[in-house]
Amino acid sequence: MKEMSRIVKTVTNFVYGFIIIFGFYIIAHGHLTPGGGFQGGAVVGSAFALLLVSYGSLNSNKFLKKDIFSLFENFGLTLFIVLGFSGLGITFFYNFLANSGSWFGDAAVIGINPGDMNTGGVIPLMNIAVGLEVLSAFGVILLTMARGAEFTKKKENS
Amino acid sequence: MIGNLPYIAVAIFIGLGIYTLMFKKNLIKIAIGVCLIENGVNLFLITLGYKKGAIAPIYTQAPSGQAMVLPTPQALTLTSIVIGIATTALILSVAMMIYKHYGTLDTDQVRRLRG
Amino acid sequence: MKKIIFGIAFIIFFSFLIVSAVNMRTFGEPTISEMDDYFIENAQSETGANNVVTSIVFDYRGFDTLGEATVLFTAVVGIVALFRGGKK
Amino acid sequence: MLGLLETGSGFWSAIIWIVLVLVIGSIVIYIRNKGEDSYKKNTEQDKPFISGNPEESKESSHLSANHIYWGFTEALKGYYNPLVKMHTGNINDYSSWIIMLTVIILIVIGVSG
Amino acid sequence: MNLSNHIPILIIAIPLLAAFLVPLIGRINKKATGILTTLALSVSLIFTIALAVKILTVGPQVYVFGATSPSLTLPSGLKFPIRIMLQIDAMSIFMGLITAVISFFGAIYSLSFIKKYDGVDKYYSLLLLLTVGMFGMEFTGDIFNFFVFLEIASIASVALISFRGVDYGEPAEAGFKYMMVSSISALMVLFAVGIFYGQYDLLNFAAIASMIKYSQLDKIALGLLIPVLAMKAGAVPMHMWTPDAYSEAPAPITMILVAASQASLYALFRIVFSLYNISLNALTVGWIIIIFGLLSMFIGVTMAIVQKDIKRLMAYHAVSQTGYMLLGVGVGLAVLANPVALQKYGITAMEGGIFHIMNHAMYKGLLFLTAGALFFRTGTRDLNKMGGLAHYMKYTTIFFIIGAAAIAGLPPFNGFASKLLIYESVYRFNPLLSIIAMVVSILTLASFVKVFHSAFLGPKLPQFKEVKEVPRSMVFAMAVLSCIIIFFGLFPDLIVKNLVHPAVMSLIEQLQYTGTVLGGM
Repeated sequence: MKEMSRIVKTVTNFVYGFIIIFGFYIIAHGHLTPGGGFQGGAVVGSAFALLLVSYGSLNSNKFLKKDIFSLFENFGLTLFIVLGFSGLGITFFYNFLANSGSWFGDAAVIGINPGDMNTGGVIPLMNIAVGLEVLSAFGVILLTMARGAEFTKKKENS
Repeated sequence: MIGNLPYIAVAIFIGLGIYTLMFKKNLIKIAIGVCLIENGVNLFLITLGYKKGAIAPIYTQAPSGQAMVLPTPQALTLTSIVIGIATTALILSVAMMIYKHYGTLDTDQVRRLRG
Repeated sequence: MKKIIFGIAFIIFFSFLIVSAVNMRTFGEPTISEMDDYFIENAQSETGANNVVTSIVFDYRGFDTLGEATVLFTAVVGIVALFRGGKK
Repeated sequence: MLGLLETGSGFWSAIIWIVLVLVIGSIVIYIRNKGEDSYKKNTEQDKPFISGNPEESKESSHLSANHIYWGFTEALKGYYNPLVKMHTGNINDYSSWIIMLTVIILIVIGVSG
Repeated sequence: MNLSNHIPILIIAIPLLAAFLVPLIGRINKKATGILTTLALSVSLIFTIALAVKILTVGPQVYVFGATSPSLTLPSGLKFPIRIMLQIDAMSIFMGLITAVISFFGAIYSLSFIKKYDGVDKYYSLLLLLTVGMFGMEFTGDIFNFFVFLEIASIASVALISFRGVDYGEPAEAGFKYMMVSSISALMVLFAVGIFYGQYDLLNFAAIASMIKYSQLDKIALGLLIPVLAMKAGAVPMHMWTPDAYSEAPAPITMILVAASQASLYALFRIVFSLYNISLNALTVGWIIIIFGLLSMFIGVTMAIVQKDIKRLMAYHAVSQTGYMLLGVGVGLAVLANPVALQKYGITAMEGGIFHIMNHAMYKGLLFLTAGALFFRTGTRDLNKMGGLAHYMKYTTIFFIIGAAAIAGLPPFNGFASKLLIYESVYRFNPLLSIIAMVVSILTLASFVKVFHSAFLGPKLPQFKEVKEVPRSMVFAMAVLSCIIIFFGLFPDLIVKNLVHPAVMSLIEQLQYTGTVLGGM
């Protein structure tokens, strides 16, 4: 992919930080508002897509590193499954933090309430793990396919 | 009949997807057909969960006294959407690989394996 | 010839789809919703999350979500494996 | 007994089968060893006889897979030609067949009730 | 923490954790990935055997995710389960054993086989994920969870089939075709899930089974589920993906793919027997499955005879052998509503069909491994170019003979035992079916004679001077599979009595299946 015009790049520079922050907001508030790990991860991933499209696949390789993404992906997944495993004293995927008083362990007010970040047990942690996994998975997929597209284009021209 | 219009939209979605799979000759179009079926099925799931006049099943600052839509289909749809993304990404990558080696995306030519 | 047969098959398949769409229960009026009512009533007290959908995704059906994350991981590994350097 | 499989109308035991094979095989070998008197090793009798033609070299005498069962496939041409033609390798056909079968099964299930 | 309660999930979770860790380990040391994979699969194999012993002595097991106790299916007096659960009875664990054994030996075989490719860590990660998908499909008691694992298994297999797609076009083509086929089937399964959910508001197999009414919509769901699952199992006339995918995948993966398609077959049987059972018209559906079986047997074997590619030929045989399983179980289904006939020959037919699943996984796995060994040393799969390889690869030749004899149903190998059960019981149902099955068996032998002659027999060919026996880990995997085949052949009654009969009974008795979850009703 070639890089796009200066207008696009400037707007991208301006916007992508907000998109990423919005994505992380969705991830972090998954247990209170609509959204969650997947949705937020997809939003962050779209910021990467924007960067990739506006700067072109060759230039964006300088600041989007596939290795780091895949490291984060593995880390997120491992965190997720470890959270599942840590409920194993009772059952796999047991929500051992909910209503326990420790991290995210406050009991929710039953019924309609304004929302409290410190509830949900393992759910916010899992949201973060999954969010991390999804955003880096999107990053890896985008970068790999963009590089693959360069390959096929070279083939086409030769 | 008219009340079931969303289900008929689902049927049309799936039907169009199947039509694409059966009669379109381009691998990318076939991938689009799979996406169509998938969207139809997702729409079907989400349609099943709808309740007239109900709100989203979230308690944070919800308007009081209203019924909530069924939450399970939303969870299922979320799962199946992500699975769909994964499938589509893989299909497109394999199609790119085929293009790299065959130089074409026509199903009539992408058939070295036959007989 | 083959195309005609397949075309007829497609039309019949499509009509089956329409039949099942018409036979489905009325839109917007779920007849049985025991399981979902349970979720709506008890999700908050059992998991402590305000968002019922999230509590289903990560608690009641957490294993599905693990599977789904695995699918995404599988696809990523598959794509990276597909576009690897190769022997040349 | 170990190894005795009831099949509903009889039984099967691999061990009995092996014992029988050994017994019958030893009888056959015994009869074979009595042998033909006129046979002598390392004479003309050992050499292959191909209608008087000279023997081909070993490398070229290997029968490759293409030629095996040539007669079988030739005789069943009427069956094989359409069958092989059916396996087009075209993706559209793959999905068409599944829709076709779904339709047939739906009709059969629907009609039979 | 009592470990023995958690065995069902550990079987799935340990390979899954290993799959996530393999790419991380692969950054440090490529060689360690193979060892980690083998280790994880061996742990999973040991746990599967332990679970099998427990199930066959104690009874079916359930494992509820996230509940306060692993066996708490119905919390606080509900009439329906709300959480995902694993539900493992004799049939599931029978399939689980196959999966565990096959994937373990596949991994061992890969240790040498995959060395010449790059991207080894990804290969092992995908192999583990494929295994996880199969285990999940076999153990799960939740219909949506089944869909998720179906997708894991199919995406992992697509990635593995097109693993050589960087360098050659054909694997990518095969991968695309398989992806298409499995997407359609997965989406149809999801559609059926939606139909069930819309009617009963349930997602648990057992709970749906206790409610099912065989209404118009249930019929449509059944009509969608049967062909797509039969397609994933490779039944004619939806078998065309089988030779493509099997022939282009690396050999150990082909072996695991055989087990994966059998997991779909298991799902088909599970849906027909446990979900619907006698609420459906058993005779009609039984005959549908029998006709699938007949077509698969006959067309599969006749197409195999004319093949020139060794792995394509074996893939067509896989189609043909699937026909035997469908035939045996189909006869059992057709007489399901008739208790006299069921006792007289139905159960025996099903025993034959189910026993054949295990036998087929073993000998077809062995045959694909020998084909892979030939490819590993000669670099070709074309039978026309092979010849005289018995001079160079003695062990492989012996293993091939064992596998070929087993698949052709020659006594005293295991294929004969299961085929005999099928012949004798199906003969009482309908003699014609039995005769066709025998003819197919003869044709199978004929085509393996062809392979044996053109690949192994004949004079030493000059182009294969460099060929020698395959490395030790490959020989080990093939040798153990051959030993299993011989053992099954010599003592079929042990397997049938202890593993296959409970599996058949757990399929037939629907009340037992639903009772495990919903309590004695």
